[in-house]
Order: sequence, then C-alpha cells, then structure tokens
Amino acid sequence: MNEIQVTVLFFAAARDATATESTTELLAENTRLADLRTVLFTRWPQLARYGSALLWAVNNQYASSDVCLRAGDVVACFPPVSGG
Amino acid sequence: MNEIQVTVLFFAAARDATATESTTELLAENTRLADLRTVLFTRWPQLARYGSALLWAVNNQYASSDVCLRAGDVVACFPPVSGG
Amino acid sequence: MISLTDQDIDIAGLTDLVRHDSAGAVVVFLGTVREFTRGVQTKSLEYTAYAEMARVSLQQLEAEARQRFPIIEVGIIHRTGALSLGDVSVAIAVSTPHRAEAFAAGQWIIDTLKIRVPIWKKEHYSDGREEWQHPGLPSPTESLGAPSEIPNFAADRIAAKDSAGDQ
Amino acid sequence: MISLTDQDIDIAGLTDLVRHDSAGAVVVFLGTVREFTRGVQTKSLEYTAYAEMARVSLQQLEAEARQRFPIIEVGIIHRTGALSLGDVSVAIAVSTPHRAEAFAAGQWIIDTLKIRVPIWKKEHYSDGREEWQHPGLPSPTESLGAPSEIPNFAADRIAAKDSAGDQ
Repeated sequence: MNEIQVTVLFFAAARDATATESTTELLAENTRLADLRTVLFTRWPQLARYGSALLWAVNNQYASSDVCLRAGDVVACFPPVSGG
Repeated sequence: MNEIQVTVLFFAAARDATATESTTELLAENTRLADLRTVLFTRWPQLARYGSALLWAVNNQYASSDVCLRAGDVVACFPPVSGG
Repeated sequence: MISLTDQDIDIAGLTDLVRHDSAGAVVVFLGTVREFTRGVQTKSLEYTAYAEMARVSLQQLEAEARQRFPIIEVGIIHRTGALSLGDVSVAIAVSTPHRAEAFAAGQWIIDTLKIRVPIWKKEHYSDGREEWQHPGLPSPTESLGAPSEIPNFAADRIAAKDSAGDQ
Repeated sequence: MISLTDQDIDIAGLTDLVRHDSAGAVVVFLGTVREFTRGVQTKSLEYTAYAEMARVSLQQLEAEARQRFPIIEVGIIHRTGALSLGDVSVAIAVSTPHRAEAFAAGQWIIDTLKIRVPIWKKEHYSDGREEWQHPGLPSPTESLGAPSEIPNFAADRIAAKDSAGDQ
C-alpha cells in the first residue's frame, strides 16, 4: 500500500496545545481527515481536549471529516476564529 | 379684538408656487394654523394644489393644524423633504 | 456634533471625531450624488435648506439617536448648495461598543433625517430639465380636494412616518 | 479589493476606492480596539492570521458579497500584529446604488468575516494576563468526550453558522 505525505499546520490555541507550528505526517492512501485527526489527538491530548470545537481546513478551504487526503495536502487545525 | 403678526416662510416647490420667500400676516388672536392655511391657499391656488402633502412648522418645530398662533411666530410651509 | 455646510465634507475628520477607546465599532454612512435614477441621467444637484430649522432638527435627531442607541460619539454633516456627480451630500459617523448597534444607529439616523430635516434636493438632468425632489408631493397640475377636506397636518404625519419606519 | 496588512489601515484611501458615480450610498465599517470587554480592561491586542488561507477566505467573502448584494465596489482590509487601544483592526467599505443595500452588505461582510476568516485575537489585559479569543472553544482543562464521539466537522459547522446568521 502506498503512503502519502501531508503537512499539518497549527494556529493560535491549537499551536499552544501542540507546542509546534507544523508536523509532516506519512499516511496510508485514502486516509480521511477524521482518521488524521484521531492520530493527532492521540499524540497531543491537550489538543484532543478542544475536540469538536476545532476547525479544519485542507489547502485553504474548510473541510469536512470524510474528505480523503492526497499527497502534498496542507491541512490546518485551529480554534474558532476571532478576527474583526 | 387684538391682532397678531406672524411671518410665513416658503421653501422649495412651495416658494415656486407663491413666487415669494415670505409674507407677513396680520391675524386675529387665537387664529389656528389651519385657518392661516386657508388664508394662504385662497391667496395662492397654486399652493393649494399641493394640499395636505405640504408640511408646516412653527418656530422650527413641526406643528399640527390646531395649534394657536401667537404674535411673532415664524411659520414655515414646505413640501416633503428630500435631503440625505 | 451636527453641521450644515456649503463646503466639502471632511470625512476623515468626522471619522476621527467618533473614534474612541470605549468603542468597538464605527459605522460611517455617506450619501453620494448618483448619476442614474430610474434611468434618468443626473448632471448635478442642488441642496437647499431651511437652515435655521434644519440645525434644530439635526440637533433633535442627534439627541434622539443617543436615547435610542448606546452611542459613544456621533457626527452628522449635511451639505448645501451645488454638488457634482460622486460628491458627498451627507455624512454620518457613529461609534458604539458593539457593531450591530453601530449599523442600527447609522441606518436609523439617515432614514429619519430623510423624513424630518428640512432640506430639498433639486436635480439638474442631462437633458436640461430641473426638478425639485419632494416625495409624495402631487404635481401642481393635479387637482385636489378643498383644503378643508384635508385631514392630516405635518406634525402628525411626521410622527406617523417615524414610528412606521421607512423602506 | 481585499488586503491583509501589518500597517495602519488607510481609511480615507479605502473610502475613495469605493466611491463611484453610480453609487448613492457608501457604508464604511471600522472595528476598533475597545478598552473594556465585560468589565476587563484591555491594554493591547495582537492579531495572528493564517495568512495564506485568510487571503483566499477574504477573496471568497468579497465574491459572495457581490453575489448577494448589488455592490458597485467593495474593499476589505484586516490588520495583523500588535494593536493599541482605539486602533482599527478591520475596515470594510462598500458602495451600492441605494442605502439599505450598503448597510446590509457591510453588516453581512463583517458578520461573516468574523465566523470564517482564519485570524485570531490575543488580548493583553491590564492585569498582565494574556488570552486567546476563540469563541466556543472549551478551556483546555475541561474534559470532553473521546474524539470518536464528536460528530461535526469544520465545513459543516461553518456552513451552518453562515446560514443561521449570528447575533
């Protein structure tokens, strides 16, 4: 089975929770965003505590949990926005 | 019976209708704005044609038809406003 | 702050006037001279005011706006005289703690100003005609009932329009 | 026109950008740094953006606003970096033929921006504390259900909020 590589970026309180700006993940082909989330929540319990309040984007667009990730995707994980 | 003197100002289309900026009227004491209006409408049929669409103010405040006029009052007669 | 002026309105100055450390939101409304209205081309406009009453009326508008909305600072400036296409005829700036209030206050002020403040606009059209704008005034050639048949007077009508709100 | 900038926002320039001979109305909204929020005193603010996505998101916001409202011209500028009390964090200017549309468009843009565009505010309070603002995020010490129990994801939630409108 082929592997794909995706980059994950963290922002604001999500960055504080992981203590990192980004991570590179090797995933099985056809991994869904929901599965990646499980991987990340397992690694960073502080991030997992934010649970469903976190927002997720793939390649600069908000994404739903069942989207299939592709090689080179840039995933972003962040809390509800507070600009304006 | 005493007489009072009031000034009447005309604006915009009301001024065009009377072809004058203002007039001074001698009225009986306790004349109501409605009575003054009748006097003016009789004198200027072109003004009378605007009828109830005209707005009336006494001393810079919108006035109702039953207000009693006093010596020195400044009455203004004008069409619906269109500023802004 | 209210003002009636025959000079260009200083929009930046008006905006700075209402900015405040307690405010989270500022809304500025500008009325500008539009080229086409219902397909007719405007060349220029002229605003005439009953200046003395207009100032009183604008002051009352400011006072009532402050009662209705949690306004921190507000400025209303109306232009008089000749204006060209694109010129600003009226500027309203308002600051409030939160944004929804600033939009509501700005909209209420301009809507109410357009009903109450004795200022009239004369349009100069590109075909050479000129015309007073006076919403609801019948044409001078239309015949109406005798004055005694006419029921409502200015104060009642202005009050009724205010409470009904406008379109 | 959209822009993300770490410099002072040029409000007069933004306003001039949207003025147009076809426009009868311009509405400008400014978000400004407020000193007190729910009784807590703010000393300064810091805005951090996911800049690449924020620009895409602002462009989509402009495009969608133009579909929803009869916009003649629109400009949206968001500030990043450190801001002091009274500074402008976001400026939106919109011109339309008539005034009601300009207010509606300005309000929709700021309401939607605050839900969608990936920018976060960190408050520095006068008592020395600092705190990310992230509406709806549970405190990191609150315990939540396991990840697998969590049903909704970003895209669905953003869409739901947009259609519901906000307060």
